[in-house]
Amino acid sequence: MDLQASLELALINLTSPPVLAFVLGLVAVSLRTDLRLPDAVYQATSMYLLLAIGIKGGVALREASPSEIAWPLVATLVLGVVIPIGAFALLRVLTPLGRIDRGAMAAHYGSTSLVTFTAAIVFLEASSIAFEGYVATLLTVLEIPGIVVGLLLARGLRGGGMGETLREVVFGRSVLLLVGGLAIGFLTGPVGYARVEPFFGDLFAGVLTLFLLELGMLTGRQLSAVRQAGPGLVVFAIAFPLVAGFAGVIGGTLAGMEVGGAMILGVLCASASYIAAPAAVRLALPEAKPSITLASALGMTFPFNLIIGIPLYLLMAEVVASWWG
Amino acid sequence: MDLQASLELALINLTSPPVLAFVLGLVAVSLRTDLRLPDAVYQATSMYLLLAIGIKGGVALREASPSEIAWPLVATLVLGVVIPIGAFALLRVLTPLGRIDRGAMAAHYGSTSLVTFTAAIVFLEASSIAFEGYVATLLTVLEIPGIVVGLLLARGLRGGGMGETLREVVFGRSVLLLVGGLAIGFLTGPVGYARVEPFFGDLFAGVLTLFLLELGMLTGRQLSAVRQAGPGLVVFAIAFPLVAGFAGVIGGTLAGMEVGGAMILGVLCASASYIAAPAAVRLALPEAKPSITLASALGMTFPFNLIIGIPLYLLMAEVVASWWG
Amino acid sequence: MDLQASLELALINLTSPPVLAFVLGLVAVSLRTDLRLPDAVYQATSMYLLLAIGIKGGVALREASPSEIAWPLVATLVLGVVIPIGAFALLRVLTPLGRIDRGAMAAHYGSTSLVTFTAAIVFLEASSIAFEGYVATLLTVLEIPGIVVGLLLARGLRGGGMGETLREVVFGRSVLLLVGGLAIGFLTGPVGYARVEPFFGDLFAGVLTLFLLELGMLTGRQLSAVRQAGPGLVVFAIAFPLVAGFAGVIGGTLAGMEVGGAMILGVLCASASYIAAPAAVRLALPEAKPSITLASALGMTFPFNLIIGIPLYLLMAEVVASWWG
Amino acid sequence: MTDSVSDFGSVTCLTIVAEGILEERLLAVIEECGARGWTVSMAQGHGPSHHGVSGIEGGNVRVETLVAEDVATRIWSALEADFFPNYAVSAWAYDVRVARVARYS
Amino acid sequence: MTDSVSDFGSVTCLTIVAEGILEERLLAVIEECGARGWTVSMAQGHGPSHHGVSGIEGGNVRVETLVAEDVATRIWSALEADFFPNYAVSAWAYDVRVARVARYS
Amino acid sequence: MTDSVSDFGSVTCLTIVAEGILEERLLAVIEECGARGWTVSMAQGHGPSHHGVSGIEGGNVRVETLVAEDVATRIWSALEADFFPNYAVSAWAYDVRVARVARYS
Ligand SMILES: Nc1ncnc2c1ncn2[C@@H]1O[C@H](COP(=O)(O)O)[C@@H](O)[C@H]1O
Ligand SMILES: Nc1ncnc2c1ncn2[C@@H]1O[C@H](COP(=O)(O)O)[C@@H](O)[C@H]1O
Ligand SMILES: Nc1ncnc2c1ncn2[C@@H]1O[C@H](COP(=O)(O)O)[C@@H](O)[C@H]1O
Ligand code: NA
Ligand code: NA
Ligand code: NA
Repeated sequence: MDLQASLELALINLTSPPVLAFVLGLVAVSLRTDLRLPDAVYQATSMYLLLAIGIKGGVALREASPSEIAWPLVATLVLGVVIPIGAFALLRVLTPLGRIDRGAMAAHYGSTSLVTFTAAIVFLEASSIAFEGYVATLLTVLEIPGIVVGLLLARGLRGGGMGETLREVVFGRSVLLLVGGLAIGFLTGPVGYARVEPFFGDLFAGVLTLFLLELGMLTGRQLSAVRQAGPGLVVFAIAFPLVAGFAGVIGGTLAGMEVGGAMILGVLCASASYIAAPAAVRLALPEAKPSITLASALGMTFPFNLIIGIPLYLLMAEVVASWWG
Repeated sequence: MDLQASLELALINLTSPPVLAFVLGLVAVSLRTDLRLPDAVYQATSMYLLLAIGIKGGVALREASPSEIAWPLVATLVLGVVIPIGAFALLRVLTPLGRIDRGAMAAHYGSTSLVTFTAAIVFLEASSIAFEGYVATLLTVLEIPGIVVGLLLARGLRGGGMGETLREVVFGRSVLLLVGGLAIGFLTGPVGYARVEPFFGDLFAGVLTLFLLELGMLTGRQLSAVRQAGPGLVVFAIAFPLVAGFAGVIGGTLAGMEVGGAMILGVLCASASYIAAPAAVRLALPEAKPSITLASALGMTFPFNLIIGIPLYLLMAEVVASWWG
Repeated sequence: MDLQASLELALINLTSPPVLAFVLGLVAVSLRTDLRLPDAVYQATSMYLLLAIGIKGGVALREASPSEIAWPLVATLVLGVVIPIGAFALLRVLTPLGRIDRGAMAAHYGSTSLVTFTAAIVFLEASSIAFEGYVATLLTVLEIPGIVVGLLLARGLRGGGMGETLREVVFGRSVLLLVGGLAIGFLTGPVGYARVEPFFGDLFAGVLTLFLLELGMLTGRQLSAVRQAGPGLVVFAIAFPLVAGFAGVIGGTLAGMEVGGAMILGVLCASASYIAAPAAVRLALPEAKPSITLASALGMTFPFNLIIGIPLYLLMAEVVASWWG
Repeated sequence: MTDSVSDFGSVTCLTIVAEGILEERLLAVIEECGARGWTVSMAQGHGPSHHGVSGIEGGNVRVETLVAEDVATRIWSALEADFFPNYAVSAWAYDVRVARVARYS
Repeated sequence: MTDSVSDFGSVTCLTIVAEGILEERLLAVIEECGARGWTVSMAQGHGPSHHGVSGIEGGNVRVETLVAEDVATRIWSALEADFFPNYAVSAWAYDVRVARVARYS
Repeated sequence: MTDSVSDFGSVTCLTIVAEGILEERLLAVIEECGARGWTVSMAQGHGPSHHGVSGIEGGNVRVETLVAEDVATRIWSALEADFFPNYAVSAWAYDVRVARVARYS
């Protein structure tokens, strides 16, 4: 893909309604406009997004042959363990953060961002680039190990109450909706899905737009914390996604995925969770400072991935594919 | 229809997204997962379902000729009076429940379940089996008499405040939305409806899926009450739907409805209300124990109908039709 | 257009689902039915409507050439200043209202009603009458000047805190969502819009129906205030929309708009705001009595426009066009 | 406008939490007993008379009403007569200070 | 960490219910007067100055703020000067016990 | 049914506002400490330990529980041990009058 094509794709991404809504949310905060999606609707919206992505993943999973999906699953699991360890180590070099805060960060970056993932999907579809339908399965698979590894890095294996915490994470609402959605999609298949597609499928990009408006406002309110972040954290929040994204792209390509699929695995690795991980980390590592993880994950990495990262990981995937091909 | 076809249809039903979401709700409760549709969204969702079903029924009613719909209406009204009386009598035989509680149960089983009805519709559409569009009208018609008869059985005619209570039921939100929707649909007709169909029509199955997730959780929390229910109540909760469903199928067939339509009337008769009736019974018969009616209607009859009953009533309708034909 | 065609269009309007839902809301209140869209959902719904209309307007704006839209914009701005002044003056003649209350009324009638606008759009689309897509842009443009002029008429230029108040209006949620939506639609264009159209486009009429059910109830609860309104206010609430609507139709026709577009500009001028203006007036003119403005704008002018006005302004536009043509 | 001292005073704040279905009835009773205002919000809850029905009704309703003592007593009596025996209802009262005390009594 | 006795204390809980449109302004006033925290929820309501506008605004806002007595007095004055005369606002105050009293004053 | 005098009494109303994620844990703690009921609603808030995470969690949770004094003391201790040090939590207590006092203690 030449430069011009890349720039065009980047522009498609930048001018997609979800990304623009995110920017509108930032603008609203900076204008001090009193705009807020009511909590009840916000909660229902995030339930919708999790369930919808799960169902879609389940339908796709059913259509994938076991042999086709085996290697991508292995690659995803390996990345799910390696990435948080890498984050934990890199943070030691770049920042003065203590063990607990680094473990919290590792949990966020080891897990994945549903919204970045879907923005990437929307981007690929808008650009008519093919990808494997089962990527939503990979999202679900990558959701949990990163969090668990991050918590273990922070607490060590001996930590009391670790079992109960893991229960809270694994049986928490995010995972339940994702995994439950996967099961629903898998069992109902394309025929059953067709009946609910107008709701869970066609509305997805629009609901995401509304959700990103709210996330933009949340991010806008977080900007002061971003400004206070030391230079090390800023470097991490930008550099680590590039490294992890590259690892994901390589992993996906090695596992035999298409360019679009490898790019998505890159996005999953590069993105940091701000739905499942913050909740889990709050419960399990209350001493960790949320202002640090949020400033980094939501305040810097998320917009970076949304605006610059997504087309970049596609470029990476194309370059890497050309090495192999 | 041979056994294999029946099993296939049963499987289609069992693996439809709404039924699977109900099961996911049960699972969530058993895993003690903290998942709940916010009240505001839950209320709006039930408003949506009632209004949508009413509008669809109204549009269909307009297209039905008076002669075509007259007998089905008569059959429905007769069933609406006979079924609660039957329930009241049968409960006397099977259970030690007092007059008030039996009246409360009669009100629930005399009325109908919107959700079971729509699951049946989704099922018929998925199986490409034809049915009369005006069945949503029958749903509305059957909603009220059962409740009134049940309350009268419990209280007798002399009961003070009966008038005010009836007013609360007849002018309550459920009936208003159903009847109001009917009127809107009837007046706007297919042309007007086409403009709101993407909202009230296409999204229906998806919204129902979300609603059933919540109902599954409510049912899951009710399971301890189910376990405490005496054997008589369990027998009633399973046997009565079969009897009432059969009566409905016969009534529909005699009234000249198609197989699909007769099956739906069977479903309406077999199902017990848990939107309109619990509210009306709470207001009018506060001494009745909600744990009994809910355990029976939501905890046993609803899942039974959803999972086993729906394909069964279709089988009944086919058998009965073959007798007449 | 002959009388029969007009009556047919009036009937199409009267039997459109949104108008019927409004009537159902009135009926619900008169039956004392306890029906209410939960606040959280109501707020989210109005956010949705504002954002959706903005986005649609932005997409259309992008497709309009500057030369095409210049005159309509000028006409709209002129009308946005003239109409509130006219309202202020006419109220002095017709009613005993003081300066503050007349300024409040001027702000309401100078601004526009999103819901009346969209009912008019739904009506034109149902009647297959063409109109310029950028009318949603005109809605946004007309939203603000009327409010500002009304506030200035009430307070005069010297009023302390006027700056802060204007800030609250211009950066308030309504304007932010409309203008933000415009920007999103403009930047994303038809391609980006296509992905969110199922949500922001296809659902619009249905969501509007739900919203109008709630507005019908709000209006119903306002009816006692309407009954108390003096005859002068009643005359104003009916006559002024006719005058302003006619002015809008003339302005639109002079600016070179199609019949449908001129009619929409008429509707924008004839309608009174009850989303942005009440909020702005409450904040800036707290001494003004909301019961008066609401009784007039929501209790009389809104239903008048919805039921009679919309087809009437179309007739006007056709007549005026025939003068010019 | 700020001779506030004169109209400061104490009234009873009565909070009633009940299954949502009762909202209309509760507000009617409160008004009949002489309350001149109320504030209503949505809530979830659990209590001794727990049964699952409030979930199906879309939760509980939480009503606060500031009233004079005699009005509070009348509302209590109404609650005891018509609501406590058969419904899931909790209520509690405490004294609060208000400005413009005449509005609440 | 649990030498709680030392920092237990009493502060004023001020509850303000107002038409929703005022949320931003109320919170700004509260903060200016010295409150260090607040809790906001959605509500519906009815009162002597009832007019239908709060329905259109999406309901009322219910603000609770725990403050020291002097802060409460300042907020009262601000309410009396800027809010009571023209808006639908009710407010009431009562004393509550808190731990870590320093956080609220 | 209305020998109300006999069972009127005073209990403690403990209000706890915390980041939403804690709802399940708080209710478990409250129940363990002996509370027999609670009322939960959604809220937004701001306080000394403000950090943006409650927005992402969908807001705060506001729990009210009426309890006997000893239960209140136990809940306070649990809050101080497990919640105050690390979470955004505010709590306050005051005395309220209830009928059927036995239900709350
Ligand atoms: N001890 C309590 N503290 C706070 N709220 C309560 C308490 N007991 C009951 N409630 C509330 O009152 C509602 C009615 O419950 P009940 O007291 O069981 O009749 C419950 O759903 C709770 O919301
Ligand atoms: N007596 C009262 N008890 C409880 N809340 C009240 C009372 N009076 C007014 N309110 C609340 O305060 C809001 C403002 O009303 P007002 O007192 O009319 O200015 C109302 O909408 C109610 O939510
Ligand atoms: N002074 C206060 N008054 C009322 N609510 C408060 C106050 N301080 C904190 N809160 C509430 O308690 C939550 C937890 O905050 P914090 O006190 O910062 O731990 C906040 O989000 C508010 O909802
Ligand atoms: Na990641
Ligand atoms: Na039935
Ligand atoms: Na106007």
